[in-house]
Amino acid sequence: NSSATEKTIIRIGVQAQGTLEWELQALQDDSQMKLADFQLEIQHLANAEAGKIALQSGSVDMIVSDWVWVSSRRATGADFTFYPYSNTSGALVVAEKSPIYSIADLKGKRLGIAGGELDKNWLLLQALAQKDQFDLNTSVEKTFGAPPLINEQIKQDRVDAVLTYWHFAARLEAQGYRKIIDGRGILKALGINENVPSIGYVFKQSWAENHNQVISNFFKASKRAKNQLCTADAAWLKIIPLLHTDDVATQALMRQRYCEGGIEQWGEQEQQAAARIYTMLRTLSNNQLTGVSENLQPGTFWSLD
Amino acid sequence: MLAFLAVWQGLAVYSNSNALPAPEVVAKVFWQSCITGQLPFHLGVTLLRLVVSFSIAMLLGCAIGIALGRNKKLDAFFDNWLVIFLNIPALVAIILCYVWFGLVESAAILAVVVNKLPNVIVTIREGTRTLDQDLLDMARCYGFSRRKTLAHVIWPQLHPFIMGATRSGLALIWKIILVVELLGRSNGMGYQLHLFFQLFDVASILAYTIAFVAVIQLIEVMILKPLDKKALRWRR
Amino acid sequence: MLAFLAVWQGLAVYSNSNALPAPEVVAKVFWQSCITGQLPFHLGVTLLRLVVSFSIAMLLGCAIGIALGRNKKLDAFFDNWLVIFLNIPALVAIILCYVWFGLVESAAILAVVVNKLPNVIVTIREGTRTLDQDLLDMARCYGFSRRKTLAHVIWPQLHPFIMGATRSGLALIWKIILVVELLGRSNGMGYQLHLFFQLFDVASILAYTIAFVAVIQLIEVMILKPLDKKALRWRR
Amino acid sequence: MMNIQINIDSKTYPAIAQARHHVAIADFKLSLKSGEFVCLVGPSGCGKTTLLNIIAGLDNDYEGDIFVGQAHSHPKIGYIFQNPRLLPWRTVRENIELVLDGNQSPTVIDPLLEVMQLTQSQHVYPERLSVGMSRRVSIIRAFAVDPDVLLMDEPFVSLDAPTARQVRELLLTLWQERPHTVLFVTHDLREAITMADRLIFLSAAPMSVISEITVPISRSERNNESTIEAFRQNLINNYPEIKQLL
Amino acid sequence: MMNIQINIDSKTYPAIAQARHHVAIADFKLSLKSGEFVCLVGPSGCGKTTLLNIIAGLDNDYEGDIFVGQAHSHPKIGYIFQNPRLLPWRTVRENIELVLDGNQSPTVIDPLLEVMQLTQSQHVYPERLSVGMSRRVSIIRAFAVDPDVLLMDEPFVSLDAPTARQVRELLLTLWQERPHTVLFVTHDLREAITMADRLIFLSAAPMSVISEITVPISRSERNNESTIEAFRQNLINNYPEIKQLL
Ligand SMILES: Nc1ncnc2c1ncn2[C@@H]1O[C@H](COP(=O)(O)OP(=O)(O)OP(=O)(O)O)[C@@H](O)[C@H]1O
Ligand SMILES: Nc1ncnc2c1ncn2[C@@H]1O[C@H](COP(=O)(O)OP(=O)(O)OP(=O)(O)O)[C@@H](O)[C@H]1O
Ligand SMILES: [Mg+2]
Ligand SMILES: [Mg+2]
Repeated sequence: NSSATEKTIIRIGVQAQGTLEWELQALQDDSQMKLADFQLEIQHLANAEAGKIALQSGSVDMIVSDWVWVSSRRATGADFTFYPYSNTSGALVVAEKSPIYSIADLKGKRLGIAGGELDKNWLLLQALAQKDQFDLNTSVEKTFGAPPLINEQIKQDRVDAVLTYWHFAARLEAQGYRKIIDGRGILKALGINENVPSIGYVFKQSWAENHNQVISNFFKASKRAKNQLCTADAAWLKIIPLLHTDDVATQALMRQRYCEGGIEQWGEQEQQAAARIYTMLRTLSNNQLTGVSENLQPGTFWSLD
Repeated sequence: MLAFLAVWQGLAVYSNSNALPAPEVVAKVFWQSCITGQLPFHLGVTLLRLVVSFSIAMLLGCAIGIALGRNKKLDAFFDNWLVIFLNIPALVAIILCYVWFGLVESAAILAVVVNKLPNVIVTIREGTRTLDQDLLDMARCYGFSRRKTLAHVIWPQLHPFIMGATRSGLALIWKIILVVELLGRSNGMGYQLHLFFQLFDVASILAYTIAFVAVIQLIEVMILKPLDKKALRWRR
Repeated sequence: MLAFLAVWQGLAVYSNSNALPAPEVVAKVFWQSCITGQLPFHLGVTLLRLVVSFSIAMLLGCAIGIALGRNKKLDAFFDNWLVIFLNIPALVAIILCYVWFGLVESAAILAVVVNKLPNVIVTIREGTRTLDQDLLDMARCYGFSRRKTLAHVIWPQLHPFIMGATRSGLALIWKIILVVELLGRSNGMGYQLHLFFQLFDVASILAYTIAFVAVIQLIEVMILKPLDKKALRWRR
Repeated sequence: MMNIQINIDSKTYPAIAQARHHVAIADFKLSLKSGEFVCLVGPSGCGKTTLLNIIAGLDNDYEGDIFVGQAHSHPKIGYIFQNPRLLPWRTVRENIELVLDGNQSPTVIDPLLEVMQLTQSQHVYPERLSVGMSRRVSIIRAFAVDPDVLLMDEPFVSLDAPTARQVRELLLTLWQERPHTVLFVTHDLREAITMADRLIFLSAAPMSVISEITVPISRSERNNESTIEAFRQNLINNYPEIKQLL
Repeated sequence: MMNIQINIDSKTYPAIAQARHHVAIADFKLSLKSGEFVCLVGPSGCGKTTLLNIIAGLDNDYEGDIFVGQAHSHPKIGYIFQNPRLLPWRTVRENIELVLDGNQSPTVIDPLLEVMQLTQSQHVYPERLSVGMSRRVSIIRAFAVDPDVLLMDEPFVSLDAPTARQVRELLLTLWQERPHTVLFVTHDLREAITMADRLIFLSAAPMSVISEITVPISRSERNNESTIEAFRQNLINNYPEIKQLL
């Protein structure tokens, strides 16, 4: 029909099992979507790297990713920009009966780390340990690995604690594992009280400038969907198959973590906090995570007018 | 076959972790994904990609391999390139293909071909070097056409190399296609397997693996074995 | 070589995206990672794994391949297993190895071997089937010992197959070892490449790739080429 | 039917590894009339096969020149190699059919198979043939192409006496029906005398012509054993320069 | 030095694909005395090579039994195959040295190489040899092992007359120095008469013995050409049953 052709098409890369998929599912039942001036074209992608490839190759207009990456890309000339989506963050988890209660207890223990050396939480956790005058990097027995394998490691008691992504942490927690600290907690302990988003929508600035209104509308719709999921059980029930788990406790915990991650505040203050985190990560990772650029690139954060 | 099942069952019972589900669990998962049409769909998509990229890689690979094996100058020139292409990480090739050509089907296929082609070339080249000069001379002396020489003199001698390339080639493509699908397609076995891996759903992973192995077995029994038999019927 | 650089430079300028950095950028990155010792360290670790798993896979593979090629009954029995192992996705093998044996070095090596071994077996088996019966009969008639028969009659005939398996084997192991390191090791090229990949730092990826290709070229020129020459010096 | 002018200044196999370079042929001049039947006799390893390969155009790495037939037409060559060189993956019949050109009917093979007693074995793969049988197949293959030039490198070894006799007769019949130039290598002097218009005796490496002797026996008298024997004795007694070869 | 009892009820090659099954040998009985020199003469494709392979122990798929030598010691066999079967990737010398057993010195090869005129070529790879030269290498190989039983399948084809004569003499010298049982296949009746204690004439497939004829000529008279010729004529004229073979 004619109205459909007038709608702007937003091609969006969705990571399978990401929370964006939940929201897009919820949006399908959103009555206001019929009136919206945009239409979504969804490309399912298996993992974060696939999203980055998709965005770079111009096959999608928008993905969800992190701002450190956006900044480092901008430093090499790309014009990507970032708008916050969520601030859920990974966590340090131990077995229920573990003698570990604080970071200091990790000394001499076996620690499984999802991702790699450049995992943001791992870097920040080291910084935190530094404040307590000990070098976490040398005082724990590290095992890096893919998150599912790391989860298996703790289940098989091959490691004492794991630092992993939020939904893997949630799955563990639901099974009785105990959270020591999460990403936000680490930042707080490091003196950053602002709620800085961990991930957000990433898109080309040039594209965004041409579709300002549409993008803003899309973000509103996404937020609406999120509210729906967090407030309306009916809406939530519909996306339960996307969680791929029959365990009710896990489902509940995942919903809780997801809803806690909503962005309430995004302004000058948060962006400055992000800049401070950036500087911190830059030193911690010895430039590797951030690239050579000394500061967070200007324009990294997209502002809705 | 039964022995295999028994060993598996034994191991599963012994380890008793969700890292190795028992055969019946896998069978159930297998059956369910068949009914929902999920497995056939993804398998079909992957197989299609496999067939297309395999054909391209084999055809091109045989042609180039024979050319390099027979022509020393050409070989000396392309040898370095071959080693380079042989050892370009799958990842790099895949990323570059996708970034240049977008997340389209042809980019995926190209990525697979780029990964597989050098292997075929190397094997066939090795085979071409062992061709029997006496028979080639005979063909030349009796004025065989190029086509005739290829079909009746060269091809039968290359057969074991081609079979080797085919068998290990199917396996290699299967390994690569998984990564290709993982990084830029929204269907296919690679995509599905990654999802299962994220959920640590080993039962599903195994179910999909078995489906694929079954297909390959079918190809083996229906196509490769008879070909082998036909091609080797002259042997004592 | 120069041609390659030229093509690369051309493509880089033409595409002008950070997906394909120009040669000089890569050279700079390469130089820097050499100075910091990063690249040599990770390359060394990966090479060590490569050497160990390659040796195991080739030795076992040749032994089993020859056995299967010469013994029809054994072959019929193991054929199915071989097809199964050949087509177990790298991912599945790696996951299972890690889950069963933990994220340890030996699991990593085992995973690589499991992936590579069936390829070697298939190639060598194909080669063994083409062995010249006349020469084997001669050896038997003159009472050659097993060792003598292997060294002087069988091995030289398998040479092209072994070279094929070696060349494409190094490449395959390299492809797999990346995945192995990515999923469960905290050093090595695969681990590093994954980090770079997360950052989409193609320049570093290429720098590491080049380092690896250079090593393989070295192996090719220092070991494989001379071996080839020695083994083929009898040819007209 | 072609005349052949051979003029090889030298043919050298280069040194490789421990093997020294080897001058196989030096200063070799020979001309064959169109339709002539010539036998080559020379010590083992002197260079006869090398010569045939050069004439057949399989080896171009020599100094000198070879002229075969009229320049404007490409001569059809039948070559019975010293080893049968059959394609092991093609049956006897397929091996022969492969060399026929498009306008020859595959039925031309049948009478040849019959004479060579291979009709029974025509669908067998070469690995199942005895050596003598393979050799017969390779003979049929060369005859089947209706060659202008027929090169034969010890074609009748491994054949029993009656078969060899029969094949010799067949060859002569074909040759007389449709004359073509024949170059025939043999170590059997009696055979050479029975068949040839002219005998060429060759020296050891580097190969050159020691002596050319025309056989003056008429074709009708050739199957008389004593005539042949007498000529042989005559050769042995009266030609000291070829004594070493007999 | 071994006596050999051969008693083959039947040897059948099974049917494969289009090729029908083939009864190669039927009801074959032959016994060789220790140190005897026996020649086999039979039509091409009758089954001579098959027989030698059975005796050499390379083919166990037959009905009947073979007894070679005293049961307690494993006979050393020298086999000159119908094709040279050299290892192409080993030099002439290496090919020969490989068959020597541990307690033979490699220098035993040198005089043999000398006689066969291969000293020059000892470090050459077989692909660079002429056919006759390869054949000589395979002859040396069989002689070098000091065999108890020597099987020879048309060993002297592709050799020029003087070389063949020389090799025949060498063979006889070795045989007289250190007697061993020899089974010799040839299509050349003169050669057979010159060498053998006994001639065995064989029928076409299925192979069996048509006639056994002892050669009563003393060893010293064997190099007299006319004696040989006379015996040959005698064979041709007085033995109608073997007429078809000559
Ligand atoms: N592997 C085989 N399979 C089937 N048939 C075979 C095989 N080998 C030989 N034959 C057949 O057995 C018969 C005897 O073969 P053999 O090689 O023993 O003959 P021969 O007497 O040595 O002949 P020649 O003098 O030509 O060498 C032939 O008709 C041949 O076709
Ligand atoms: N490819 C080659 N490389 C080097 N030398 C060779 C090669 N082919 C043949 N020769 C040498 O050239 C000489 C002549 O070989 P050729 O095969 O022409 O001999 P021939 O006269 O046919 O002998 P025969 O009667 O034994 O078949 C031999 O000494 C041989 O060693
Ligand atoms: Mg020759
Ligand atoms: Mg024979």
